[in-house]
Amino acid sequence: MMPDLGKYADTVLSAYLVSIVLLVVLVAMSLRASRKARADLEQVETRRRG
Amino acid sequence: MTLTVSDLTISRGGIPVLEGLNFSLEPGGALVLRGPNGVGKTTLLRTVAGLQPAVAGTVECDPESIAYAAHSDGLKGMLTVSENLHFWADIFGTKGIDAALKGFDLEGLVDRPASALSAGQKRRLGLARLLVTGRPIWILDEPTVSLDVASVEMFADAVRAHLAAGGSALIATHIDLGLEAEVFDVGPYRAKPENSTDAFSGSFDEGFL
Amino acid sequence: MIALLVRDMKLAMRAGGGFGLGLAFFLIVTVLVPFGVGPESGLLSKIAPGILWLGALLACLLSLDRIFALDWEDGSLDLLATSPLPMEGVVTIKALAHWLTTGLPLCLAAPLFGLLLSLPDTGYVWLVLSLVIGTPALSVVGTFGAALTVGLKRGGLLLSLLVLPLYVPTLIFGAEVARRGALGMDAMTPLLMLGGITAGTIALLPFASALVLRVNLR
Amino acid sequence: MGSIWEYANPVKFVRTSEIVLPWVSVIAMVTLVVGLVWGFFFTPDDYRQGSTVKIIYLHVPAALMAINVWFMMLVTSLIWLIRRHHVSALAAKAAAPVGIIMTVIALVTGAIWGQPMWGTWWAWDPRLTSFLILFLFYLGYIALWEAIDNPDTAADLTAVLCIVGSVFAVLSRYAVNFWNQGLHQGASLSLDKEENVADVFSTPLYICMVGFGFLFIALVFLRTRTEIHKRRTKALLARERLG
Repeated sequence: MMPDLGKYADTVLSAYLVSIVLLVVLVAMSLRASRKARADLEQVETRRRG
Repeated sequence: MTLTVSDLTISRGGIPVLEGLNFSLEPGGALVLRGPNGVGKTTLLRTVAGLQPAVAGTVECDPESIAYAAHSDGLKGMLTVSENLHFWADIFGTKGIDAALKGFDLEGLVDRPASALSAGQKRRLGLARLLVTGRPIWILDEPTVSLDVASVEMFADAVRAHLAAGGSALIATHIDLGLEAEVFDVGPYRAKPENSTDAFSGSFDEGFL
Repeated sequence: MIALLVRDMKLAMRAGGGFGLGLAFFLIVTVLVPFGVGPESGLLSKIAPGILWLGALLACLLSLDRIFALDWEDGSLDLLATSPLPMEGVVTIKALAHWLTTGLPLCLAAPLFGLLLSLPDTGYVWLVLSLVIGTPALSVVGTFGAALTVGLKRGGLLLSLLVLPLYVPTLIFGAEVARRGALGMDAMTPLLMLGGITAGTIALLPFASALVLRVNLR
Repeated sequence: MGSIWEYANPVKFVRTSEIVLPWVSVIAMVTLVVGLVWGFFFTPDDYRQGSTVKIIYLHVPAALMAINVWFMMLVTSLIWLIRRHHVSALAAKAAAPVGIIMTVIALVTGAIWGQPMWGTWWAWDPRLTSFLILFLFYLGYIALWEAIDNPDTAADLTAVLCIVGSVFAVLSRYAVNFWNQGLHQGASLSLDKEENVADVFSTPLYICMVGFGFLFIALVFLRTRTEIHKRRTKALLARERLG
């Protein structure tokens, strides 16, 4: 199934690896920040309403 | 040259501090602002002077008629007293600094660099700058800080002369200057946090509450 | 406006630091290069235009945060904002004062430093010409950066980060004029581009700087 | 539904993003996977570049996004300065990190791809260099947001920086072109962005571009909502101190 990448195999694979890792890190960081911000807000809101 | 403030709301760091302010300053009149420290007197003066946009309400006056004096006097230590005054005279396009020198008893210090002045003398030089601006409306923030009693009296005389000449003054201070001036206490105008509407104009924070 | 310029020049003169700082830095950079690159004059003369331009640019960058910092601390900026002078005027005068105290001395000293780097003879005229036309842009753009970071605590580092990318076009065309001049090639096109950029920044950037300064004065 | 400015107010934007975000994320995920898999597995090698041509499916979309994100930030900065809508300023702040990551991907894949062709990891090719400059602009923009604590001032200053930066970015783009031709005829891999690549390559390429586009939209919705939540928390805390 793996296409024959010939002598450039490591070049192509490293490019894909780096890019995908960067994208995954970006998405993960964004999600983490979103969850944290939502949690902080909930905490402040409940304190304000409570 | 009247200054009228109608229904003014001002904010500091994005949070409203004072709201619903209404007062006006007729030529020849003086208004003393009272209120606890940190209530927003400085912010109010800066907004009236045009250094800061108001959150709501209006300040009607000709911006060219305002002379603002804050805590820091804006003096250059390297320049002598006369050079400092001449500089501001040129900037404001007025002639002669003798009246200012006489008004604040600075004749003796003309050639002394500002850095060699005492705090009181520096303060007097900062206030003398007001005379040099030739602007009718004075907006002063705690002008009598670091002034001894005699200098405070000298300052009060200068203000009286300014008022007699048809000028007006808006002064934030705790010391009784002995001026015939109305007192305007800003305490009750503190921005009440409860009535936060979900309005989305106005300052940054307001948009998020 | 002239009063502001006269005052700033007087301050620079009296403070003494004004003129010397930029020049001393430029000299140090020029002297250090051969230590780093080797004394071999063939190589030096090839890179001399670029190094001299880079030294001038960094010398300009060095003295940027002092443009507004002093007036910010002693409250003069507030008073200037409420004075009849338009902020655009104040900003332009500040840029001019910076250029006169830093940019111009660099242009005058550059040929001298060119000797240190064995700059080819034909290069001197073009070097000075490119610097005279290019450094005003460095001062105007630098003033914009200084206005952006005037209130910030450790604004110096941020100032360099913000301003250096904005210096790229001026550096490229300026160094190109000097390089072609040194090789005796025709350097008119890059010179025109350099002049265009400088004219554009002088005409447009003060409005952005004034807006930013007013925001910072809030 | 109200005009577009209706969405500029924060609470309504948050509500809208709750609805839109799942959809956009799914679309982004699907198109990205399809595009990359198609490009990686089902396209032949290029007769000249061999299999390295497969890097195109990351390099070109990322480079395209790097520029479009800055353009989006320019538009939102203008909206903030003119219409004073808070969401617009926050959207610009939210987009910047996405933009800088796209620029890094474009740079890295560009360098890796160029390596076999030029024999060096980095060549001062005009395009790669202008992306490096764009990277510096992003860095400065993000640093300025972090350096200022009053959000209102920060929004204004970063908006002006974005506008001025855009003009100088364009200037640098042409200066770099001039500078590189001037110095040496680098064997730059003149793969133009809008080249008419053979169809067998272009279909997956367009899918990848769409995928990157939706990924950006999803991330901006998510990150803008995060910024709005942070702003609301900060405002409430400030009010507690004041009250």
